[in-house]
Amino acid sequence: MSKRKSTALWARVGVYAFLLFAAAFFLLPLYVMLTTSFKTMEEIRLGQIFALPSSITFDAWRAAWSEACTGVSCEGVRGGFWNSVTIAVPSVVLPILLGAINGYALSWWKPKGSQWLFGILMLGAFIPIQVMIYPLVKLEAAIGIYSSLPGIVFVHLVFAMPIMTLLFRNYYAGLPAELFKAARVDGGGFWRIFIQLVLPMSTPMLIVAAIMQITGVWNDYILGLTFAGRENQPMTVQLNNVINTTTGERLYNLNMAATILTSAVPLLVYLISGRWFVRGIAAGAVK
Amino acid sequence: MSGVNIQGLSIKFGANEVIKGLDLQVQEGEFLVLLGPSGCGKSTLLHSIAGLIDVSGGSIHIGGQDMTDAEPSERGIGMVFQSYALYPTMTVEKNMSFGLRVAGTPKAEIERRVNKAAQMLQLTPLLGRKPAQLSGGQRQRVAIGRALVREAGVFLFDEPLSNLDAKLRAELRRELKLLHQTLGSTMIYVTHDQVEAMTLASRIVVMKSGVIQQIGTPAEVYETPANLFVAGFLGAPAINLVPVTVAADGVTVNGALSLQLAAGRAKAGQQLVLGVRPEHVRLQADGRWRATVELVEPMGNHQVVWMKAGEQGFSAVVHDGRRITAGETLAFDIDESLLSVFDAASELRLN
Amino acid sequence: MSGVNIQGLSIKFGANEVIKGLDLQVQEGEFLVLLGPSGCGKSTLLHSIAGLIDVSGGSIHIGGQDMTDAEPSERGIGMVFQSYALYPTMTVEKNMSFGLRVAGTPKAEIERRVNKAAQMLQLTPLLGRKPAQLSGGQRQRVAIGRALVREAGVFLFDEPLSNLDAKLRAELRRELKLLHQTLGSTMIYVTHDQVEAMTLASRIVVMKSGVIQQIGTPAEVYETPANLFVAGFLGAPAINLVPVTVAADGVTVNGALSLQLAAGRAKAGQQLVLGVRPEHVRLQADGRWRATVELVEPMGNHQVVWMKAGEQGFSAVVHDGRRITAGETLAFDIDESLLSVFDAASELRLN
Amino acid sequence: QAPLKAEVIHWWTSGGESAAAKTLAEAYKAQGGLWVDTAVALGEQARSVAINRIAGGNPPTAAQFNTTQQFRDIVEQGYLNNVDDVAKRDGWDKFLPEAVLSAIRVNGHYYAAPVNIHNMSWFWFSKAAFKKAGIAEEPKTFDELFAALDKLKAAGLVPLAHGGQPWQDGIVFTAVLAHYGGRELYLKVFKDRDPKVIQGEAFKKVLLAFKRLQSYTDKGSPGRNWNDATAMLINGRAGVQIMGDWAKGEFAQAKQEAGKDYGCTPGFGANAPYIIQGDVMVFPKTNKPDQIKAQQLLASVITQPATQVAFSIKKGSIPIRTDVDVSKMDVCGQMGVAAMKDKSRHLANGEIYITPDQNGALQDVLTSYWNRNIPVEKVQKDIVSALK
Amino acid sequence: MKSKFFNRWSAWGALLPLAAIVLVGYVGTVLWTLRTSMSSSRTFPKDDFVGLQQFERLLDNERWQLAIHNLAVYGVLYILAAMVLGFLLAVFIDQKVRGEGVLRTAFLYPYAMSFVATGLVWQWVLNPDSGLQNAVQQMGWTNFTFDWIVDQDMVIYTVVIAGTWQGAGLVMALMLAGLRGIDEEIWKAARLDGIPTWRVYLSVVLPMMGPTLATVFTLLATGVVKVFDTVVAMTQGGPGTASDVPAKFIMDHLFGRANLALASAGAVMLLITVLALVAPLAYARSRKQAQGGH
Ligand SMILES: Nc1ncnc2c1ncn2[C@@H]1O[C@H](COP(=O)(O)OP(=O)(O)OP(=O)(O)O)[C@@H](O)[C@H]1O
Ligand SMILES: Nc1ncnc2c1ncn2[C@@H]1O[C@H](COP(=O)(O)OP(=O)(O)OP(=O)(O)O)[C@@H](O)[C@H]1O
Ligand SMILES: [Mg+2]
Ligand SMILES: [Mg+2]
Repeated sequence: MSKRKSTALWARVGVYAFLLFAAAFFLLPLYVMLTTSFKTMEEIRLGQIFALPSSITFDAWRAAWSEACTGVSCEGVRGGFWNSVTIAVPSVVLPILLGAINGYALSWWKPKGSQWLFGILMLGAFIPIQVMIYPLVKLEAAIGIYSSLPGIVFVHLVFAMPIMTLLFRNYYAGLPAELFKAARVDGGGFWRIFIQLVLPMSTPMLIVAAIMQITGVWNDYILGLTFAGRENQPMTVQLNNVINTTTGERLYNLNMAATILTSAVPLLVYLISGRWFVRGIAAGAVK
Repeated sequence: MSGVNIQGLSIKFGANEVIKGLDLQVQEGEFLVLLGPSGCGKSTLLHSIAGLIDVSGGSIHIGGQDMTDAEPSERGIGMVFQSYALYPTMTVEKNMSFGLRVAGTPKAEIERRVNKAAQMLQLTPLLGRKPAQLSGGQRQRVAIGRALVREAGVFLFDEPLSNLDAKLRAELRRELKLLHQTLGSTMIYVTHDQVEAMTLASRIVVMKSGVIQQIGTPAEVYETPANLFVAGFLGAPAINLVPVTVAADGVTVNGALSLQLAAGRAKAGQQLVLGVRPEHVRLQADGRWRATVELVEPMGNHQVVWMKAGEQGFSAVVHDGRRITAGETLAFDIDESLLSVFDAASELRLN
Repeated sequence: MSGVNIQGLSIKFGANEVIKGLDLQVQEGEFLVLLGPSGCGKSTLLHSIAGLIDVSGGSIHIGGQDMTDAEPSERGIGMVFQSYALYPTMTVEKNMSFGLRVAGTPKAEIERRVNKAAQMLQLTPLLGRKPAQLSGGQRQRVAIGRALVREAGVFLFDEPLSNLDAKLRAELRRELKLLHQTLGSTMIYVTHDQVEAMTLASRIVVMKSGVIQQIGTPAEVYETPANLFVAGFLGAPAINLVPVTVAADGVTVNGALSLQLAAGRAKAGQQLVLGVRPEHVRLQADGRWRATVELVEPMGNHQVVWMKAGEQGFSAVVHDGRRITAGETLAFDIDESLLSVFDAASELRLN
Repeated sequence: QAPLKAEVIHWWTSGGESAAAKTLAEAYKAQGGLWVDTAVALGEQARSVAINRIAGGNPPTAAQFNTTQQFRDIVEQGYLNNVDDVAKRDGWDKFLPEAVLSAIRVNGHYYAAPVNIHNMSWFWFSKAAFKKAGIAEEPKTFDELFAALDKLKAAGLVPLAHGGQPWQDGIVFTAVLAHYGGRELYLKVFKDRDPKVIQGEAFKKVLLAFKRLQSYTDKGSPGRNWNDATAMLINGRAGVQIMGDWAKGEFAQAKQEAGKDYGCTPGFGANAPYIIQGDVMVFPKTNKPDQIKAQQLLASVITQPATQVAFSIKKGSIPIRTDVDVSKMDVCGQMGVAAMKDKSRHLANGEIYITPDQNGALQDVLTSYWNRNIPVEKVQKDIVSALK
Repeated sequence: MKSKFFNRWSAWGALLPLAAIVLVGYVGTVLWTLRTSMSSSRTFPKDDFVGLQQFERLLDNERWQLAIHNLAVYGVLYILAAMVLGFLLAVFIDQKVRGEGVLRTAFLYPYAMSFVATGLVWQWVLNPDSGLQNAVQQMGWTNFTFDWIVDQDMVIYTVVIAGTWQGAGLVMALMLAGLRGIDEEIWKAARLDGIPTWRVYLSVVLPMMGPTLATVFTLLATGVVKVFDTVVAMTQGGPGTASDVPAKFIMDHLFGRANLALASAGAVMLLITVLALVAPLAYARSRKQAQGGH
């Protein structure tokens, strides 16, 4: 008994030790980023990256948010925030929805020939996206959505399709087939089953998909830059302008602050999404 | 309108042919019970009627229409799955109402039907729970409820009461019978409970390895089993089987019994098997044979007595309360008119 | 060594107390059958004995040791889950042998045990299949097999035979009994099948809503039910319950029956309920009462006759083959010595 | 009348650069224009955005570019408007050095407006480090440079602060080739790409000197950013860095003053070649009269003397024309302007003679050589094939 | 019958957008890329045809060979490390630990951050002068060396470390979603069988998560083939070209070096390599499915 208790205790200690160790590994760069963002450039030049800032200054944060100049405009990363939101909302919702529908159709209905479609799509996932930019520009120019909000959303849709489809297809393939049978007897047509039965069971995957898509879209800037048009430039364009200079002076404290600020939205999503990671979605469904 | 007509049905899983050229006519409004050993293809048959597995051959007509390739939802069926297949994310109430909501039934009507079914299945206090929070029997009742609310033309029940206690089962059995009468729907019902089979069925189908062995009323199947398999499968305790050889005159067997076999059905020297139901073995002082009691099983309202006469072991059911003890020797007799006679080679019934 | 001793056990799901201060001693080598209506807490009790749910109060000793907080694997238990809980990615053979392989049992021994169980459960040809490729009954048998190979000190069976056909069920019942005798392990067995309960149990526990109603041998529970619930729960068709009022003298009831009640157990004017098993209602020409037949259910080896005497409906079991038709009026009698008498208010047995 | 709107794509994104860009925008505004800014970090990226937008039919009014072979590519495709009218009107021929003119002229037409001149191979010295190592004077020849480096090494300092990234390796190579190998060899290699010269002894010596410089770097050099290397000079840990004129920005940020805290030279000796590279502004093809007007106005504004000085002071580069007031520029800037006045010192950056592809291949060879122990003969052979 | 037809049609109808995207977005661009790879295009696509010249040049290119080699090393190690670490994290987080939300976010946050900046931090941390080595040496262990990032032979492993740091969190999230979909009763059965927890994860849970693993693997594999940011931000492909990868090679030629044709040839080569690796797998799978496996 007591031996068991003590082994359980040790197991517990082991679990926490591992998690804390892992957390340390994961958080180390964040620590460096944070401390750097509070330092002055003089202090940073000393090269003591692990040292705490001798005195905390918020200048870099302020500059990153609202003052830093990239080109003629000096509004920090704040400038593109609403553009990013405007791009992100449809570019997250549409691919996830379409991915879920695709995954559902591919895994449960399996229309003839669809596996070929999926195969090609998955192969497409292995092409570096930059190679596809030029033809896509031509395509969008031809159909007249180049340099517009629909233009950028369409591109995000294209690039998200393989992963989103894969994600949902494999997830649905793991659900008990009996449920599909029951739903078909209950008279659910393709869409009914999807909306009323499948979607509610997809919460964990929807969360994962949202995490991926939000991160992807939010952090993208090359596509936004190329396809969104001047009016819709996402905030990452500013971020990259801030941190991606080669031949101008580089302000590391500002870079770090800007990076953290720009990641705030995905980070918030990560934190909030947690409560949907519940246990046993499919449990108790079938005997 | 909703009879089911199955012709030459064949179903394969890979190389394994599970249903083999099966023909079955179910009349409209009939209550058909499917019986058969575990793994004989009962669930597979129901699934194919429901359109949930693709058939390898043959046709299925429902209500006169060829439904072999129709969508499950098109077929006008309600089904209880052996494995329940409840929707895990929906509450009991949602589970039951899903089909109706999909069909666009008016809200009030849905509520009425769900409440009616919940009441009948004693699920009312559980309507708000999710399947994972239910006991096995409760889940099974939700599965029944989900089928019932559909008020379909054909109901397919796959062992719907197997996880319920005897009392509830008896109640539900009665409710189902009532429902069958009021709705007039066709019911195809798989069960392993012979009481259910006997009380519910207008006809019983006995299957073995994907092949139908006999179709008939409960009494027919029980009293005049078509072959050795059916005889042995029905009845608890099982029928007593006695191998015998026909004597020269063709109607008396082993010198002691004389049987009414249709002329020409048996010839001298032929190997037969006699089937005697345990309840037809009468322990009476003036019996023609004697046997030694080996084991007595008290069953509440009756006892089962396991005996041996010579090499032949057999059982008898005793209803009076008399004390019988192992080791005792008793006289017994049987009524020849209630005997079943089978050919040992073909296993088919002869009388 | 492996008796089970449960004291003051309480289990809650949220606010819902499913097991309420339950005490239960199971002797080593005993075959205890748990009976109770669907949702009364049987599975929950088994799960708590196995250590699979945390108890809210009370203690569980197994083999004399406090195991309330022990790991399931340390309790020396084999269990069949009501929902089977097979490992979906493993073959039948792997499913059965997994526990042994992990425990480091020698290969030959594993093979021996698995083959033995597979043979007993008629699973040998299916050893290479995955659970999804099995019929319901086959899955259930795999679940039994997985428990059996453990040859544990305590076996917990949660409705292990519910999805099997009567014949197989009878065979397995016998095998389990045999196994129980050879292994000498303690068995706690949930079933809804009264034949199983009667034939297997050394004692029966009847539960209701998480509370034990009666513990006793099958005969005790059946013949002298401790309260109205137990009486009504056991027996099919159910016991006939007749509400009566005690006459002035305290021993005759409604002027027609005289009962042997212990002095002082009932007083004049008290409301009682009499319980008469259907098989104790004897249809005989010289019976003291008459009733009209409402429904006759043929059951193969017996008939159940539903009758009405005045306002009181009741059933009788008839074993001789005589033809009874609905509408007929028959005389009947009952044996007062076999009556159960309950207090209508407390529902407890009085005689 | 509405101002002439000009959308400009450029990669001046750092603080100093954007201040410089702002001077252009303001000058443009003052003369009746409206600068619409599209800043995109990294030259490659900005160029590819411009090209994609041209291809997609939504070109900007103007785009920053480099006068490399790629510039000639898009001219050949007919994607650019020329600014011959402006050049004629403003008389570019008169005040722009020939080196600049030839860079923006294709088939006799001017397809770009020059913005500034960069020299990417300056030598920077840390006075603090030199003092610590006991070096009294900044080197005047390449041999003195090696001597200084040796002294720095002996003093336990990092002699050469270097960021081991391919483009920085390239900068060092260019500097060695121009200042150690000399002007003739430089042109033979880049302009003529003469295999015999490349496999000859003189070039071999250049390569060996280049590799010798590598031995003065510290272990942490690979992957380091150029400004971290500059920081080593600023805090006196390292003595010398070879880097473009934008390094001044870092010194300025650290409040160090040219000539006082750090030294600089664009080469050794009075006749040392001055390597010219410049940013230019190109004007994608459009038929809209408004846009063409905007393009021409912009071309004109950019090249005006006042704009030029204001821009270069902020940017750290030097003006494209020498007829300007340099008094506000720092010592290094003035050195640059002085060098620019002497036409014989002009030397175009190698990239102008070779395609980006060849340049890249050359960079691959150099960077391998810098980082690995490869026989110099093989490197010579590889360079021949890279420049083929 | 009408409805069966309708449902089939619905399924196809639902897949139409996908089909359009595949056709136009993928098949179209692949064909375009293939075509371009056989031209002499530089900054802009050209219509001429030069046969397999670009491929010959590619195969001759030492940098490309090194990049492919690095990709193989990186691919194997990164996928392995990210999957193992991600799975372990998911498993440990699944032990009903306190602060699950915080931990989950801590493991996931790298995925949210622009690698342009975090790559810089990794470059600092791994740099022997400024980073870990220096810090540890100053704490007294003067013999401690950790200078992989400046070591030709080891630098690719630092990319693996940083890549794993960035990607493991996502793997964890996916695995966690998969883990939490597993029926509680299976766990109970395994506990009764006396299977040690780690063994349950390994022998029961992991096989049940087959589809999740496939997802994760594919996800990581596509990431490997396209790996670019990580390398550029951390090492710029250096020291020298020691940590070069095909995507960087392609990108360099696409933009900086204005050699569209060679970049396209690189992309085609990559695709062919993937096809060569994937095709037998896909074929085996479809064979297995056709035989009625699950
Ligand atoms: N996870 C849960 N949350 C809430 N209530 C639960 C949960 N699991 C079971 N219950 C309830 O606890 C009661 C007892 O359940 P249990 O499974 O023990 O019943 P049982 O006696 O095994 O019934 P059955 O014969 O139907 O299997 C039921 O009323 C059930 O609804
Ligand atoms: N997916 C499958 N692949 C291969 N064989 C299968 C599959 N499903 C069922 N079988 C086999 O088909 C046969 C018939 O199965 P079915 O489920 O119809 O039996 P059943 O009569 O319902 O039995 P039970 O009474 O045990 O539920 C069984 O032997 C079973 O093993
Ligand atoms: Mg079945
Ligand atoms: Mg239960």
